[in-house]
Amino acid sequence: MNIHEYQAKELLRAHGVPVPPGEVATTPEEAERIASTFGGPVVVKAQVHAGGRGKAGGVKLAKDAAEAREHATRILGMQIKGLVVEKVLVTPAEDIASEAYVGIVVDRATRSPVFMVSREGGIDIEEVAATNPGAIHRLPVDTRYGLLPFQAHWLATRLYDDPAQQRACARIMRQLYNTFIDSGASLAEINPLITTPAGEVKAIDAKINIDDNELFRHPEIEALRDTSAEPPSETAAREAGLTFIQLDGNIGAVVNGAGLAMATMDLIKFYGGEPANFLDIGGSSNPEKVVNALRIITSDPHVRVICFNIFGGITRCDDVANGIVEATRRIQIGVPLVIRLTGTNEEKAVQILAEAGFSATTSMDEVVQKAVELAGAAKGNV
Amino acid sequence: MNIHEYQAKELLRAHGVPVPPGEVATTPEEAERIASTFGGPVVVKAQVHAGGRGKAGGVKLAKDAAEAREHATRILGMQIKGLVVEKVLVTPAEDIASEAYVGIVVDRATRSPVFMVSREGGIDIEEVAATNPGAIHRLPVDTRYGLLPFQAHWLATRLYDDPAQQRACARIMRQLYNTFIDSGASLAEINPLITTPAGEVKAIDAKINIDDNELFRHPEIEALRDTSAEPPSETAAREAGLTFIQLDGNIGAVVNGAGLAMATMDLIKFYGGEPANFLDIGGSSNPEKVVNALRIITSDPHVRVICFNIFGGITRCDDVANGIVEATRRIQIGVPLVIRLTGTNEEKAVQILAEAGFSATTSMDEVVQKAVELAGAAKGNV
Amino acid sequence: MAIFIDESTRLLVQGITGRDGSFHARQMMEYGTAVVGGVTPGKGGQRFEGPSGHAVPIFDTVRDAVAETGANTSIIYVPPAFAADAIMEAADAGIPFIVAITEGVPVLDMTRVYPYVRERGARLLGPNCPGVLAPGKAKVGIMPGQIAMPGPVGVVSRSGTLTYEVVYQLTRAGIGQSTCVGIGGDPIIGTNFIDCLAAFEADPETRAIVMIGEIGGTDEQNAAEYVKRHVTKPVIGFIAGQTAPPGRRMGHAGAIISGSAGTAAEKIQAFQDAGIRVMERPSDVVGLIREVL
Amino acid sequence: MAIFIDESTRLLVQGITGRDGSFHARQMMEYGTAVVGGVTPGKGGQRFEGPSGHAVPIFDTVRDAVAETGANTSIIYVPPAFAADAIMEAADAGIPFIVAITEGVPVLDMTRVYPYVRERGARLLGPNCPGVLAPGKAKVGIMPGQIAMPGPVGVVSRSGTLTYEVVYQLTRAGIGQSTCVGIGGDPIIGTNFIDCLAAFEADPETRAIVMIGEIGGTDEQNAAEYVKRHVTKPVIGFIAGQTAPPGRRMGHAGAIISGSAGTAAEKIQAFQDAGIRVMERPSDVVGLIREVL
Repeated sequence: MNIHEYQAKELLRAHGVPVPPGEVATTPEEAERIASTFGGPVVVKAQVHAGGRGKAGGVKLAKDAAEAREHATRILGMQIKGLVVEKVLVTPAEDIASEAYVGIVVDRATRSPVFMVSREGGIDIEEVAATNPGAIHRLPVDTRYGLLPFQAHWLATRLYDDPAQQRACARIMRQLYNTFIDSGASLAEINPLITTPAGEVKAIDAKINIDDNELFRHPEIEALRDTSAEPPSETAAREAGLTFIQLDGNIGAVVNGAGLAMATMDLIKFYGGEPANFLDIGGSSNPEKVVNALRIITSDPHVRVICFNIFGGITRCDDVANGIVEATRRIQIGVPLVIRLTGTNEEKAVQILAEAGFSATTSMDEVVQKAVELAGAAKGNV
Repeated sequence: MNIHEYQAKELLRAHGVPVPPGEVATTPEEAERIASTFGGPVVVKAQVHAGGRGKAGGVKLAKDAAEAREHATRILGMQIKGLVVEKVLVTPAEDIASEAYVGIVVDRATRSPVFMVSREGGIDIEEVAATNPGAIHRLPVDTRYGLLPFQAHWLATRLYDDPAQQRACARIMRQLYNTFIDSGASLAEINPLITTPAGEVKAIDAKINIDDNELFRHPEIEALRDTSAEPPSETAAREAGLTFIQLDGNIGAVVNGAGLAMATMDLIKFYGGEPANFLDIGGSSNPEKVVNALRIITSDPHVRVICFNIFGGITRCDDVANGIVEATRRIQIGVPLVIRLTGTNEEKAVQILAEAGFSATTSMDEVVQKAVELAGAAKGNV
Repeated sequence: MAIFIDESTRLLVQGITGRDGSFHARQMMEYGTAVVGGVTPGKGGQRFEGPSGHAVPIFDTVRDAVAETGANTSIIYVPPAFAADAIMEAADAGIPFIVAITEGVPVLDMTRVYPYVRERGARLLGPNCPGVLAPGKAKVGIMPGQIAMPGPVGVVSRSGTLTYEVVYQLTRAGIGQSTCVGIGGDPIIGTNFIDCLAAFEADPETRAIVMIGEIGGTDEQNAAEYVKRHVTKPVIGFIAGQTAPPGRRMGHAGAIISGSAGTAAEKIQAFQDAGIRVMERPSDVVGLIREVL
Repeated sequence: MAIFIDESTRLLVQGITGRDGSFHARQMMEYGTAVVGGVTPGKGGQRFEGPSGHAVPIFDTVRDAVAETGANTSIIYVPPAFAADAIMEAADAGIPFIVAITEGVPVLDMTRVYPYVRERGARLLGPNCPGVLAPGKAKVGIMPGQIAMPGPVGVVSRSGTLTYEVVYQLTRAGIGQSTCVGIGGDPIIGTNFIDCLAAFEADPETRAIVMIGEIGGTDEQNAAEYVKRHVTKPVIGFIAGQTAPPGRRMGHAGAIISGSAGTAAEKIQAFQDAGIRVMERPSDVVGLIREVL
């Protein structure tokens, strides 16, 4: 789960990280009022779940409250990577002496959270990794011990030469680590971590992603979810227990299992089609999930055909068949369905479908080829 | 450091362990007042740092407040293993269906805290170990992981058959473990852990010892120290940075290093004498420590001779010599001193002592033999 | 022979009285796996009724279960909040091979579980995996047994149903499998491709290996490097997610392209560099395996 | 040869700018130990002035120090609150032999430090120990160098000054030592009697072993058992605390008789049962060693 910059900063602040103040505005008037309470120049920052906000014009320096209002007017409602900006963060502008990067991410290879720090902050860490990999220092943390004082100190000495800044930084490393662990994060980033001309060390921008599997432990973090910041189809899918990702094509796909769902997308492409989505109905499916899946896919006007690819294991094919029949009763599908079913209770499923006037195949190649064909034909019709 | 039962219970209570209420009285009147607030029968329990309070008559059941007063009158001021009872705990009497033992102690062999649990509670665990060792279940805890839920559950299933009692017990195991860790304990015991006829699980008596090396982290626990519960000589020694233990003999010993101090006691015994104390002036000694050591030893009227055994390493012999000279100026020693000094700055030390009229040897056997001789002669003189 | 499990497997089912646990315990018993007991705290002393009147004892703790049954393998079906504890309990009780089916285990839990299991010398498969199937010998997991048949091909995969697809293609073509292993798609897993490749290389029954990867991370690249250096048997590979957009998690927590890292293209390249023949479609497996066998 | 240290020891001093650290760093340099650097956070880049104009660099972190100096041993003089961290820092930086002099390290800290060090394949001596002295070769610790001389006797002890006493007796009688090791008297220590006995057994220069124990715990009993099974060289033993009262901690946190366990009598019995000759007085060491050499 993604959370906004202002929410990430709130979590960091609660763990003691020095973060400048800031408030969220949803209207230009509010932005102006907030800016005027801070006095001097402020930064107006779009709050969306997308990188590259700066390049997209979503982050602007305002010399006073009036200018903050102007920037907010422009930024609110703007689209960044397809997401509409609904909120801006207004925060005092800081004098910056140096910018560093600090991040923690779960690393598959070491099976642990890994710190990455670099004196080259304020830019995308991937850019640093590409242009100057030696500038990035990595430190895996064994969560059984936590971030040990000597490790926090070592990280700090990679970033700063001044002992006082090293101490301040080591403290921030521990606070960042605690934030990461306490909120069940999969990624936590401060970029940039600045020093001011007076020598203070502060977090100016922050990003935290939460491991969805941790959310049951953290209702207060689940409550930070901003459904206005994600496509409504993905919200609906999540609430229905489905994994759904919107794509640009015209062939809807309903698959059980993430690997098979990806392979189905790839096969659609292989046969010259374009997938409209990734959709995994998951393991122990029930008919209702299939109904919801179809409801979500049919709400996409680009979809010309829907392709089912079900390999019954835990998922029972007859459940899926019942879901298809039920869905056609309850919703207007409006596009052709092509169905592949094999595995557990395949025969029952074929019978249920046949009774409802659907045919099914047991071959994945066959069903995908047919879907591509139908999508092409439908396109031709438009 | 030892703390009292009522203090141990307070720590357990703060960690959620179900402990019946209780209050401390220093006078019979107070005991009566407390008993009357509880209503029914109460137990009056001597609060001293000594085992075997029950056998010594320090724990009594009172059917009402008047009887509680009578018991308190008898127990307050009583001596248990040489310690005067200054306080009693007054606590409601509980109906007991079963008594179990639960303890955690740091184990040298596994280098970890080890739980010991037994269905045979209410008696000394060493007695169980001697008579029915199979009744004790041991579980080492890796502190990097803490007490894991399955371990707490396993311990609980060793003590109880009823699932509800198992769950209650598993919770208490975790709470006891947390108490142990959070207070920097070296031992934490609940004995007995009872069940009531209604099926509740409760801690009725508790003992916690704190690792002295942890006290710097726990000023709130250091504050629990009851100096009235230890011999004044030991309090004075601790405050002077010395390790001192009062013994029954008449030969005072001042030694640097615990092993050498024990070996000196043993050698006194070997040559037919009786040590009056164990006293380790520690590593980096300064003259003031020696003065304090002599002050403490000479306050014991049984001491007939004082034997110095110093092997200079970090400890500098001249520091010790200066301390001896300084002490003889400031306090009335009143008994002969015999001195062995060797190692770092030995020559300087011999010179300092010679100038003050003392002689010294470099042989441990020699100095101890001389001390035993002088003690015998002194005894003869009495 | 097979890898990880075989006829000598004595299986314990942790969470045997739950919905998934009880269903799959029966499925495994029907397949012929020697399920010797189950564990459900608070239900110790009861019995679990398997198919055809066969019942096994239920224990309160894994330690008790191991002491009574001599179990040497455990499979875990407990809910995500308790899965880490269940895995550690199995390892602590001396179980050398542990399969965690549970989906949704917090990744940070796994950062503690993995070293715990390793310190005790045990092997963990999963979590969030379909388990392992040694056709004709034993099934420890949720793979549909009927789609597999004994034979010379070792199959290892990060995916569940995609594995079934490939196994199904092989079986329909009359090509059997020595063992089918689903390692799971979570970011932190107990057994990875390399562990399985090493086991297949050492298994005399296995004559060719099918490795099914997906986008995200560098496990496939590392596995390719391992194949180049240490695997003498022919390896066929597949990567799912060639058309996946970057930055989006494709179902599996681990299946995500971060920036330019973890793409299908770089994995396919690594496979080809290591001499691994790459399938374009799952159904290509049959032709490629026929070429190498 | 010697055990744990010798002429190839390249020593780092953690806490080199502190009172004890600086004093003993100079003492060790004077003894001839190759002190190659020091570590004091915040003082990286400065230099530490040793005796006779010899200066060594100070580093902020052990990792930096190892990278620059090739140190293979570290000694720790930092205060108790920071000692656990310093030990772990040394182990994490790849130092294979770490000596912790610090007294007063919380025991619960050590329950985490010990597995951390072991996982990294390092050996810890101490904490709360006098270190190790290989007469004529190197000194890593606080033992007074002048009381020892090179020779065939390995000395291992839980005590500090009592060790000096025994070594002093030997040296005065003209009997030299291969290595003198103080393992420390804390309840949890990194290196115990058995580790040292094994090292002495393997060390060709050592021809006899003196083992000095004390009351508390069962380390001496376990060591006696080990001697019986694995040590072919003659062993002489001593136990301090024969007259100690039960239940009182005799200075060392580990030196305490709990109930009837850990008494001098049971340890002496264990020694005798293992064929270890037992000294009645420290000065007996000379006569007993002469008998066996």
